[in-house]
Amino acid sequence: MTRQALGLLACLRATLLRELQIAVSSPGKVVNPLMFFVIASALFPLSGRLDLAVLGSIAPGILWVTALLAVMLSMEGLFRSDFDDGTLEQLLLSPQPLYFHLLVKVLGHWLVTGLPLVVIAPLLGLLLNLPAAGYQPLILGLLLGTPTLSLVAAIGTALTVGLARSGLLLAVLILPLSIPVLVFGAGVVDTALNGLPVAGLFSLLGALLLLAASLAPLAIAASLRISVQ
Amino acid sequence: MTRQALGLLACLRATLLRELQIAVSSPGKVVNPLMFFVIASALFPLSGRLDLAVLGSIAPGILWVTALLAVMLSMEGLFRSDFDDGTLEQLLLSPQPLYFHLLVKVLGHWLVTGLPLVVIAPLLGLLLNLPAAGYQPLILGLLLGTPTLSLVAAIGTALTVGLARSGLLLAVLILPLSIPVLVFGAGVVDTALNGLPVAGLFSLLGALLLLAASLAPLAIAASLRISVQ
Amino acid sequence: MMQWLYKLGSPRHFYEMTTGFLPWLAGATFLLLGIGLVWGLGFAPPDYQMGDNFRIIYIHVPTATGAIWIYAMMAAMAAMHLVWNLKVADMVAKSCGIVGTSFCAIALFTGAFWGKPTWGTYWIWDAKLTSFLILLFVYIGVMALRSAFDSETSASKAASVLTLVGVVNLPIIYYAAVWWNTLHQGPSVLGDRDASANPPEIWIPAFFSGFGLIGLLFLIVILHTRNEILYRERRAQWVQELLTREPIHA
Amino acid sequence: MLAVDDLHCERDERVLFSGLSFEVKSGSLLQVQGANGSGKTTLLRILAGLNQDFTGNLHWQGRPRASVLTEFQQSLFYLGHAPSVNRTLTPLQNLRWFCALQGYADDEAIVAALTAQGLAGYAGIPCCQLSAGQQRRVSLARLELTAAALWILDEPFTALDRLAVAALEGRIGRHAEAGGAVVLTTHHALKTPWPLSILDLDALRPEAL
Amino acid sequence: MLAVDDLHCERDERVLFSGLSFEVKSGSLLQVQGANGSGKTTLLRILAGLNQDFTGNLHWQGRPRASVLTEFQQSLFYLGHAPSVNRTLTPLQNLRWFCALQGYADDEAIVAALTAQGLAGYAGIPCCQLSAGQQRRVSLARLELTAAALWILDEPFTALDRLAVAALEGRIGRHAEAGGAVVLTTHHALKTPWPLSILDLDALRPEAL
Ligand code: HEM
Ligand SMILES: Nc1ncnc2c1ncn2[C@@H]1O[C@H](COP(=O)(O)OP(=O)(O)OP(=O)(O)O)[C@@H](O)[C@H]1O
Ligand SMILES: Nc1ncnc2c1ncn2[C@@H]1O[C@H](COP(=O)(O)OP(=O)(O)OP(=O)(O)O)[C@@H](O)[C@H]1O
Ligand SMILES: [Mg+2]
Ligand SMILES: [Mg+2]
Repeated sequence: MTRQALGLLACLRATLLRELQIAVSSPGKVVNPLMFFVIASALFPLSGRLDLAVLGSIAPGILWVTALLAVMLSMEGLFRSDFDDGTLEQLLLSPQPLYFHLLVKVLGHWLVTGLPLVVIAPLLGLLLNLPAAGYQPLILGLLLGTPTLSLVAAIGTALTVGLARSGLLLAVLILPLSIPVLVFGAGVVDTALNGLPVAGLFSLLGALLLLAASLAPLAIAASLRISVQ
Repeated sequence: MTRQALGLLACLRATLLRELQIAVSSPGKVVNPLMFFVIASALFPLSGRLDLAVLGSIAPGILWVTALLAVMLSMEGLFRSDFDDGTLEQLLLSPQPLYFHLLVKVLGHWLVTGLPLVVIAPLLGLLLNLPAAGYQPLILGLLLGTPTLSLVAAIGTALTVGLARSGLLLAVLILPLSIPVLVFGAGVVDTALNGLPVAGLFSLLGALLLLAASLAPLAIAASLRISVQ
Repeated sequence: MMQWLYKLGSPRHFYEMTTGFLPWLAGATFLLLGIGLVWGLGFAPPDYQMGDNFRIIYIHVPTATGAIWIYAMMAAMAAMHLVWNLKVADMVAKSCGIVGTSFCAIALFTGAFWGKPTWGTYWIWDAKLTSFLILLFVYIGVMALRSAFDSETSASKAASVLTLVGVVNLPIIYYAAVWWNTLHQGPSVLGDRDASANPPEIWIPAFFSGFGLIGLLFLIVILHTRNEILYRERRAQWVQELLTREPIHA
Repeated sequence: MLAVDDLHCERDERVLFSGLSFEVKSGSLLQVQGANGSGKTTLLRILAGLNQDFTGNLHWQGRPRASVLTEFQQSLFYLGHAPSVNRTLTPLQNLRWFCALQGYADDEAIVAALTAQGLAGYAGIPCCQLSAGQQRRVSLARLELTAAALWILDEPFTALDRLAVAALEGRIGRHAEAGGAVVLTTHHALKTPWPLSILDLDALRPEAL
Repeated sequence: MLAVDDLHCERDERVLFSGLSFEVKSGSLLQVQGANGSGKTTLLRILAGLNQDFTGNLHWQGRPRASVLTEFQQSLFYLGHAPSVNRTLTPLQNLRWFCALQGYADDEAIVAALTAQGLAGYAGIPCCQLSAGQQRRVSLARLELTAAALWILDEPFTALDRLAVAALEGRIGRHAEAGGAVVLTTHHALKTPWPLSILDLDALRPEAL
């Protein structure tokens, strides 16, 4: 292959590919959030003798809160190595449209950390005795919600990437911002369990995702510029 | 003051003092775990429409799980700066008994991160509608349990201090090992709420603390030696 | 004793020693497994209570028991690695980790699929199942830690420490059983209490498959350890000679 | 190419430089000098556009840089203290992404550039298994892959052995000769075939006046 | 004092040194030399007891080191690549803890040592507000506060200016003169008034033979 001019889409694909390649070469990045999700949600039934019906009714909350924590903790590493090794500076200095590259970068990260959570969630639902009516809204809700969480968390990561030991600080910054997603996401499952219509809540989740996808990259870019300074 | 030989206790006091001075000069170390504790336990009532009685009955579990997570995340920084700036090597090379210095170091860290959690827990209990009978066992349980959690988490921190991006890995290592403390700690409150005697559970928590305090420093020392290698 | 340990601890000696009896072990294992599984899955009569579902026992029980014992073995190896710095012990421990995790997962899944028809639910938070789940988490923690290090030496030492710390946890988890009342089968089907309910046609194949799986366990551990030895000692003279002598089918 | 006018920068209430004006012309080679902490890195990052924390004017090809930012970035190659090499990826993967950021794909050129840096067999090995010097070479291979006219290099000779240093000195000289421009810092005495101008930050410092 | 016998160390399957035997005698000054990555730091850490990953024997005052570990540690001062200075604490607080690890408290001596390092007014300022060189000086002030006979110093001259380098060279010479022993690495040519022996790791390497 000789020199071949690439369009914007091809450039973005290169960024996505890079993110996936990095994930493949350090499997902990994929496995650890998943394990955290499983272990943390198993902590709740362990911490009290709940009867199964109660457990089932709080299952949506448990799953959503632990998914939120897993996404947040996994995001800690999104820009860290790029920051440490100087790649971030290259990205900021490149003539490419930063907005799209950041969006794609978060997408890539979500594919390897957020999507596996969505896939494994039904299994945890079984463990937590989630009633049958809850699975579909749980999966769809997580599918719409976790990318939003990733985007929001990415802002926090971008702000704290220059600081050592940022784990807890990130949580304190990000958790309050993530509450709407949590409320609607867990609310969808709750509502479905009560046999009420959920379409409205889904469209709210979708709207949040669109909002985050359109605005978060701007905030991320600004935060990165500050952190790299 | 001229040169003055110090006994072991005075040397240990110096280590404790150092830990406290560091905490005083970086207030985030004290405030962040506390904020995480508050925010994370507030996530649960937000994530579903639970009636108050149910909320009260799961409150012990929520408080204990979030306290566990807060302790774990706060421990991430215990040896990090010492590792980075070489102080850890000095500690390992000093002729002082490492066992006691490590114990005191964890104690100092617990005083600034774990103890505040215990102090604020009743307030969160109020928010989560914890019934009146639960407060005393909650506080006493956390008082006995959080130091154990700190000690266990310190082993994980010591093992991962040489690794970048250790937050989630730490969780995966530490959470399974912390489950007994969680089971007994939340069990104490549960049992008290059901009006049963709790003395046995308290002595189990105490036994775990003694076990951890006597064995964990050995594991921490071994882990640090490996990480510094 | 120490002499013997060091001899056994030499990777080369381990490799050569196992080369001899590997075929025997493999043969016995597959014979036992074959008899046990064919008999158990194909010919044993259905259980009077559980029907055909009970056939899962031929996999569930040996893998579950194996996963527990293999942790003990891994811990023993970890201790030997830390105390005497035996490299082979660590390689065996690593293999044990992989096999143990798989056994643990298999036992969990077979148990869960067994639970649905017998208890009406895949999962229940009772002491035995929970402690078994925690065992899986501990296994995974050890493997995650091992894979997080770049340097082989640090990885093996760190994993050994964590393995030993995990041991302290096991009896505690076990005693936690006191706090729940368990739904899970005690030592019943194979125990003599209701042997009357279970004719020899059921438990004899169980013995076959049980020992077969134990054999399989050792077989995998040894094979994996041999692989590990070849990889870690790939620069050593004897491995070079071995590789040039034997044709490799890569 | 790049004109700097009345640049003033302070950090933590210490003035690093003030009233600094100079121009980086096509075909010029500028070495920024100064003691540790005198502000060399800060100046280079201001020039590259990474640091916004200054007052003064920057013009690119006669127009304010802010108004032609994309054009400026297309003509800029910046190499910082860190190698900009991901440790888990291979040199080939790293450089492929770099090329994509430049808007093209050309594996042959990448392999050629790696070979020129003495990394012929290393294209497929994860960078964490390379020594520090080899990682720097992966980073320097990008000099062959960029069409940028202005190079800003912060201590590019770090971790290189003697042969590699000479090769890089030659490369920098050729770039200036071909009409490019190079701004760099280094603590060692540069030997290039091309005339070198020097900007000494210590001499410019207010206290020193 | 410290006798090294048949030391062998490999890292990542690369032999760094093998069959290395020497003795650090009282009153001797030993400089370990070698290219980047040749294993200087590794050797020093083995000598100090931080790195256990070797084969060979170490004797302290004629007895196996493992059997007299506490005694050995009482006589050892180790200075690594990092300054061992906590950034949020003040120099005084840092050094107080160091003294406590040695088993004594003596604020006057600490202030005197800081003054000798040219840090007279800085005892109460958090170390993160000190420059890199000043942080190294805080670290070096410990040389005045330890009674250790054996000093192991890994690149102690890093980030020091010319005056401080000369002062440290003098201090090292005086320590050896007073019957102590110093093992150190540095990339610059040492000028001490005391005879210096040199251990060149590059020359010892198997490939080089
Ligand atoms: C996910 C669910 C399950 C898990 C995690 C699980 C786990 C285990 C474990 C760890 C053992 C070994 C016990 C020991 O050696 O002390 C075991 C044995 C056994 N399990 Fe399960 N099990 C599950 C479901 C079931 C179900 C549904 C049944 C059938 C009703 C069952 C029947 C047995 C029997 C009969 C034994 C042998 C008991 C003995 O001889 O000790 N298990 N299981
Ligand atoms: N992140 C930062 N925040 C605040 N001040 C900083 C930061 N980085 C550097 N400084 C200060 O700015 C000054 C200039 O630093 P700079 O890195 O530009 O120096 P330099 O000339 O590149 O030094 P060196 O030769 O060590 O690379 C220093 O005195 C330092 O104290
Ligand atoms: N943490 C580590 N794990 C594995 N190998 C390492 C590690 N640190 C260093 N090495 C390897 O050990 C070798 C010796 O490293 P060492 O730090 O002792 O070199 P050095 O002589 O001190 O170099 P320098 O002059 O750069 O300080 C290097 O080739 C390096 O690849
Ligand atoms: Mg600089
Ligand atoms: Mg070194």
